[in-house]
Amino acid sequence: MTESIAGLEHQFETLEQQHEAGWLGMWAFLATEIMFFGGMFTGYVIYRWAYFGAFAAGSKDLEIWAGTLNTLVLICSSFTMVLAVHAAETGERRGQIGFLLATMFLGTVFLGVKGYEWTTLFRDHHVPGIGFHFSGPYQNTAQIFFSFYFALTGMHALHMVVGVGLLTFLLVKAWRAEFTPAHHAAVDIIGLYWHFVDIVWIFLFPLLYLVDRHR
Amino acid sequence: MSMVQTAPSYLEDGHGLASWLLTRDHKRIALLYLVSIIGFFFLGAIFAGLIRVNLLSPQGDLVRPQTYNTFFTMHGLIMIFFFLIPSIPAVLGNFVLPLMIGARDLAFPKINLLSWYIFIVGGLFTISAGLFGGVDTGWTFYTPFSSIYSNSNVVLTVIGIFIVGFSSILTGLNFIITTHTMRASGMTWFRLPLFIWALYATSLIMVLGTPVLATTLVLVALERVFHLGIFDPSRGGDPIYFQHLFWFYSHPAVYIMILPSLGVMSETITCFARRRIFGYNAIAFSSLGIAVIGFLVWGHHMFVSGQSVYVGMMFSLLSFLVAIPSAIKVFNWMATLYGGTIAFDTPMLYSLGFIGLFTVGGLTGLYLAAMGVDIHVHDTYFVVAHFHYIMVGGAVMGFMAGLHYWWPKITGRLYPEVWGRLAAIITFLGFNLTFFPQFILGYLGMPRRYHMYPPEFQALNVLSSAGASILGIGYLLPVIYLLWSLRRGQVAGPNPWRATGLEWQTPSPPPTANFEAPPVVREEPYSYPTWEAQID
Amino acid sequence: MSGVTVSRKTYAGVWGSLVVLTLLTAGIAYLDLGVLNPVAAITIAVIKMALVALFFMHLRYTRIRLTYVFTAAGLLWLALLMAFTWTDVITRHPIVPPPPWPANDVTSHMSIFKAK
Amino acid sequence: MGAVLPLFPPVASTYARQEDLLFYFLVAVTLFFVLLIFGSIFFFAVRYRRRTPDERAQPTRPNLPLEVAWTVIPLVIALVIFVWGAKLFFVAMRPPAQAVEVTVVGKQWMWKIQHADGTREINALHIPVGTPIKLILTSEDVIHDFFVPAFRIKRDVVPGRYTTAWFEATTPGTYHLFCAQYCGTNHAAMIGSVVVMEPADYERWVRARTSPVLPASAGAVLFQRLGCSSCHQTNTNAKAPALAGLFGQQVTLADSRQVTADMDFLRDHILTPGKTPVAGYPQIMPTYQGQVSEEQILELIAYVRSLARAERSQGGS
Repeated sequence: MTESIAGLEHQFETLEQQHEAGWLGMWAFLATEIMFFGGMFTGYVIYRWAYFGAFAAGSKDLEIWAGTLNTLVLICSSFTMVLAVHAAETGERRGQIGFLLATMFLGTVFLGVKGYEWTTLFRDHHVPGIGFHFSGPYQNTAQIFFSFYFALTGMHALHMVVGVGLLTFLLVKAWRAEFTPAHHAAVDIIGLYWHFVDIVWIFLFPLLYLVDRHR
Repeated sequence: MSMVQTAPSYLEDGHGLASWLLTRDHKRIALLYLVSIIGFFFLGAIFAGLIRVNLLSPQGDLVRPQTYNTFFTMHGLIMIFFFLIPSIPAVLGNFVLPLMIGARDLAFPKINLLSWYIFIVGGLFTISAGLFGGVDTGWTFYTPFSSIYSNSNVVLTVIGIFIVGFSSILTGLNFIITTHTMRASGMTWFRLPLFIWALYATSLIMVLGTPVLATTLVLVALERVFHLGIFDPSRGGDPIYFQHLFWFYSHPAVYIMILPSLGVMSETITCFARRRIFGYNAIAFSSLGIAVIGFLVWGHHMFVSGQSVYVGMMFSLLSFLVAIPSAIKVFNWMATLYGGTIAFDTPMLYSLGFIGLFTVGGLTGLYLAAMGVDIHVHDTYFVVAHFHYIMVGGAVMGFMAGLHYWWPKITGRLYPEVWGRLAAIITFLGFNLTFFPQFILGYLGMPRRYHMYPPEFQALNVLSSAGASILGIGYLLPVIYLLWSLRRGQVAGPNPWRATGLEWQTPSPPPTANFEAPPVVREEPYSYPTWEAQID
Repeated sequence: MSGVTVSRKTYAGVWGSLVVLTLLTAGIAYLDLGVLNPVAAITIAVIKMALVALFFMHLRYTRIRLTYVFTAAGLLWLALLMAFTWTDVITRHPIVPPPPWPANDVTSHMSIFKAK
Repeated sequence: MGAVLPLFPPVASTYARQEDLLFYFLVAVTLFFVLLIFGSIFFFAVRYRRRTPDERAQPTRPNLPLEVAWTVIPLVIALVIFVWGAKLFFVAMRPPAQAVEVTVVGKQWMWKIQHADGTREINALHIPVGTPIKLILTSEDVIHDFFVPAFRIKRDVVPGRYTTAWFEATTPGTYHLFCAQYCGTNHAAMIGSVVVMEPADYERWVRARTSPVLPASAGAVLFQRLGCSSCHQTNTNAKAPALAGLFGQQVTLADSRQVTADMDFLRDHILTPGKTPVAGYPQIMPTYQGQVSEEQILELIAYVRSLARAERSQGGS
């Protein structure tokens, strides 16, 4: 009897129950993600308090245009993502494919800009480690800032890469026209993940790029 | 009894390796976990044995210091991350949670299987770190020792623990969502067995605490490889920040280990006293209370670490508060025993032993929460004795109680009762002989993680090692008779203990779909018959 | 899982606000507001988070109340981790101020216990 | 020492006596509850054992007063222990003003101890009975922990900062000194002894020492040799703050915070000058990380402290 409903897995009674479980599962997972980044945010807060001058100096050394551009790129990608979800809700296959592709493209642009920034920092010897060099009064404390910069942006970029992978999975399914207005939980749920990664960046931007800019 | 089984039991539903390794049935995954954690348990126990042999003499004659350090590190890592944390949740919880709430499976069966594979991969990493030179940081990975000074295989180990953390997160997530969305009709929250409440509270900790451990370990590995300097004082870092992050997970992790055992107690005590639980609400909410307040006490590991004394005071106060829900549980079980009809089957003997040892372990926790006394006993064998009373006397006894309790359900067979009782008694006695002397050693001032010690501590150490060998017998016996029972044991029938609860209303072993028809719940949990009902 | 299909116009409005807020936060960073600089930056970030969560993530439209509980739990636990660690760091100073000067040589050293 | 089966550690400091009192109280509480629980288990096990397979139990009735009682009574006991323990902790954390300072530097795997008069010891600490001793602890490498069971004191020795502990020995004798924080391969060998002596014996021990150099004098020499004196001058147009009278004062930082110029402050400014720049001076000081040992930092700090002392005794008299 239960097998007759398309797309219903054996452990659930109804599709609604199945969707609810998937939705809640993703939100619970996002709660764990908050804590995953939270450990590093905590460190950021206490070190920024202790080494404010170094954080300001390090922050001014980052390219603000790159940070702002990336923020805008991610916001646009969230917008295209939500439009892809919308297309799934209304069952427009071409819309799904188009917006998923746009989201993936914007995600890749983000990673490209990030890669450019990292290369610049590497060239300037601002990568923590033996070769670290920073001129000016904060030569021996600025490394802490860059440690957090690389740990946080690195972890975030890793999440972006995973996100692009998940979008590819969605794209294949959209291509095969597997999403119907009644059954498109995967788009919904992966969309949540993508927006979460966006939110993390929304916080990283002011924390990393905008420390004491006015001075 | 002629059993007309319409569906084959989960054990017979498919044979061959692939039917096990690719299964999505929570019951089979539970058995995969059972076999793996038993393996890890005896691996950890071998290290424990080597530690105890080494400590027979004050000079620590058995092995060199460095080897001893890798022994206690591996003992701690394996026992905590690969045995205690998955023990009750991933084995017993996995098996009985869907049965208890009347569901066909967990909400995410594929993720459930995935978490077992993650567990195994994490285990392989950690074991390979042990093989390729070992790791000598202690399970606590304190920086800057782990991040700079240790010459052992820290990164590989850290990766292993990082990976296994995700197994724990996914299991917790699965349990939470399953409990929320998959309860049978009529199974309201206050009709849930208390074991489910305990598992829910445990999952809460797994989901919200484990990611912080993951972050911490990533930072340690990065620090070691790239010299980030976040925990390194010579680069401006703060080692205490590591301790905060580490204990934010690792203190609640203690509750991951003990809460499920407390849940098992509520099942076994009611079943073998055959009496409805006293104070259902108090026990249910004390589980949640422990999980929540348990997150706010981590600083009591850091009273002498150089953390602020004011924060220390706050942590001390909260630590005393978290003792209260544990006390409430014990009193409620005593009140349940009062006026019951108590039978002394093996699970009950383990449970009564549990209550005793947990009481001692809990009360000695007060010494450690009291800041003035903690100064003296911190990082001594007093602490070692205390947490073994909680984790071995508590969590492992609880696991044994649960395993024996649900064994007939899992396998459909009964084990030989006499041997079971004997093992329970041997375990209890051996345990006390092993760990009670360590309280005295600790107050005398013997620090932990010493491979040699002043000669006046020898007598107590010898006593402890003697106890460990008895304890070893107590753990080996069940392996023998439980394996024996698989083929030769008496057929159990659906409900050998005449217990309440949905898991006993389906055949043993249950069919793959758990129930022949979706169950409907119409009464409170633990509705055992009483005098009154007889008069009516 | 919303059960409600939100109009594209709403999404576009949210997107526009997010862009404006991004430019705003970058601009404000160049004004000297003293302690208000980080406050403004975090406030704007929180508003942006709320917009994304409420509209793009459908938090505003969902029927499943539990979603709020899960989100709140994640944020609350993060707050606890930060608050307790932070409290330690800012109150770590010794409970007695350093003495004017130590008993720094043998004579003062000996005089103490001779006085006993 | 030497007993075959000791059950209780020696009590050899004022703090040990106070701490043992709370310990005895805790033992009493433990015994009470252990007897209560074990006693009830045995009693119930006998009284309510199942006599026939079909025997039925008494109905479970709610009993709110009972539940409140076993919540409130343990809570009160717990709070009493909390307050008592916290008060003790503050005793242990608050050294008396007249305490004699001893500096301790831990390294893998030895204790390097220096007395206030400059005498150095390794893995041993000789002290007179009845004198409060304040330990200033730091580490060269990993976290260690200075633990003397007979005194019931223990304090982590953290690299990069100073922690303190204090005690007043009450009984002459030789006591164990352990490292209690795991610190690597020979952690168990990082032990030593604390020798508590009668005043007369101690005086004899002091006299037998070759006249050591005072830490402050050694610091003054270093101050010249490292070139500190070229910037930290007393005249008004110096490039760096004058250090006389600095120690223990409130200092305003560049970000307008106020901090006390204590040992950690001085240490940070020698090793990581850019961490908390001081208001009114350009941040030009180079780091001395790697150029000075932990002991030398302590000597430099002793020198700066002695300047404060000279300043104050001038102003005071």
